Amino acid sequence: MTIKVKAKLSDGVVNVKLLMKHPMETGRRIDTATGNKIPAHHVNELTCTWKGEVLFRSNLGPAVSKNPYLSFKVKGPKSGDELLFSSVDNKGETDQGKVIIP
Amino acid sequence: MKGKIILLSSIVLATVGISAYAGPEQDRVAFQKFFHDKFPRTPKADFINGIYSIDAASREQWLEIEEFPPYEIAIEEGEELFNTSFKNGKSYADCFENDGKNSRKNYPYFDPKRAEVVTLELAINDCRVANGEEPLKYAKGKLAAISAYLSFVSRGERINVVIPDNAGALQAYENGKEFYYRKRGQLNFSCFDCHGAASGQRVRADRLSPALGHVSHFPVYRSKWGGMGTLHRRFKGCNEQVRAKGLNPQSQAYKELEYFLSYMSNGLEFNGPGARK
Amino acid sequence: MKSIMLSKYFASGLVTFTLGLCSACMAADQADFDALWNEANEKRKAAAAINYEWRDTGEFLETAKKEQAAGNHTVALALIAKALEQGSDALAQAEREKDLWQARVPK
Amino acid sequence: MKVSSTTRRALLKSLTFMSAIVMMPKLVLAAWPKKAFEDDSVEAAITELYGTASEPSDQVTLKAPDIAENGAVVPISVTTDLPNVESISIYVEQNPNPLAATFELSKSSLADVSTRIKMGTTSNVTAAVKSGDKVYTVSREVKVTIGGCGG
Repeated sequence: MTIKVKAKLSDGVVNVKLLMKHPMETGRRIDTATGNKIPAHHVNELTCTWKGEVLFRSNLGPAVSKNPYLSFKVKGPKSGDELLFSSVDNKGETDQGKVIIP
Repeated sequence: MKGKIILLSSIVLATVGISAYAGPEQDRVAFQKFFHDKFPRTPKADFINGIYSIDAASREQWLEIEEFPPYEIAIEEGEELFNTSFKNGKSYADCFENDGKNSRKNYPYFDPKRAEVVTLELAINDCRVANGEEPLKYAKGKLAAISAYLSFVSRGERINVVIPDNAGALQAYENGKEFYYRKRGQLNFSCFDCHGAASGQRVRADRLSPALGHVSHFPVYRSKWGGMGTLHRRFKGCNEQVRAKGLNPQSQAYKELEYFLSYMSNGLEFNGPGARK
Repeated sequence: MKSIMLSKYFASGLVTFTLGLCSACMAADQADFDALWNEANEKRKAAAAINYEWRDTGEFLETAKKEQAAGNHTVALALIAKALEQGSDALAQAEREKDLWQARVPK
Repeated sequence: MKVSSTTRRALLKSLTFMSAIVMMPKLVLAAWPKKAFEDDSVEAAITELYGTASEPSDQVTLKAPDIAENGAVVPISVTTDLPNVESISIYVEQNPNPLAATFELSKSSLADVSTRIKMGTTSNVTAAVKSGDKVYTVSREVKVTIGGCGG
């Protein structure tokens, strides 16, 4: 689980911030040691669910920075609720994360 | 007659010069005053934020990054490594008291027995070697992660380098100082030329950061590196930017440079790890 | 002194080039190259010993070796000339800074 | 074609993931919009993504630096008070493929998102917001410069 998440509840709005550990290779970079192109390797999707319901979803391309950062705001979840996160990259590798709203 | 006067005055000057130099503490006061005078609008405690203490536009972007800084990944890795036992059953906690908390402020220090400056990174590897583990590489990776964790759990402690009454320690300080002010490399710059006299000015698109507070926020996640690096990695990069050959991290010269530069920032807070462009 | 030596080697490189293969010349070339290369490398090491080596000097010397091995004597010698110059300049810089650095310390 | 065991494992993993999300609501089922991410103009990518052309609006706020500290990490925020926002997307005109990311909002979401993107060179950055059947955009220039020594 390498999706790191922070959530803050104020005035009924949950402010969610997350950081994924990922190289986000564009497929255009050249490996200086070998002279070969480094294959594209980037997160495609990030999904946030709450009680089985999708709250937020993001499609990412290679132009998102290394170790992608996303933040968004939702209404509904309460203090003590758990938000689940999952991601899948272009190689089909998945990752997860979660946060309990303080 | 004229020659005599010149001779005499130079003797007077030399004597004044010697008696006026009261040592590192006088250097520190003058060094800090230099930056306080140069950047009067920067609160004195804010120099720990490097370039962001004097450049509002880049500070704003840095604050955005600080919302969830990429070095948090390294802190977590470092914490795991710190709490992983060595093969002999011992761990870093046996080397760093109080589970490493607040240990950052103990470094760098001069060890009279070893007759050398001991940095945090050196102490981490010493701990490994004493427990039968291979030392880690000094510039980045795992060592930078452990250093990031130890810095993080020591945030808010003050830089407080104490130079003991020891000829070796004073020599180490003087060596570091001399390294700092000497021009080197094909471009013929000293550290201070850029980060003292010219700090705040632009080099192409970049503004030069002030030297005061430089050591407070390392190791750093540098966007240019796409990863973490130690203070000595940055020293090396800086040297190479003036086209001098960079030295090895934890070489004697860099340890002494860290000793001097840390002393210059005495009194400021440790706020590492940091995020830089 | 140095430039006289160098121009001699440039000249001999040119002769080799014009006359084509001549094993005696090649051997002489190599000996000359080695002597000059070592001299430049000693300068580099002297500068390094006092933390005054410049960034690219070592690379010039490495590349010079490769160019020499590939038969590009003129290019190789030009690189050694650059390395020699950098080594001398670095040592002169260190010497000059012995006195100058103190003036930069904030008082 | 020989499939290595790691590839197979990754495939298996993604299949497990897919079967897991099949049970999730419709929002998730939308596939990664490959074509939009490969389009080489902002307008083409917007049309591909939303099926309609866009119009500029001053009701969309795009926060981005005037001069990026480092083109590899440019902080971007988009907010809007427009109603019924379903999707927000970010484009870098001068990147080989302008679309950087999309944010698919649910009924619980507020139209307020941030991320960090890569920019190869000075460019207009555009934010597009799908509000009801319409797509509104706002653009601003972000300068990317060649660094001196850096941080």
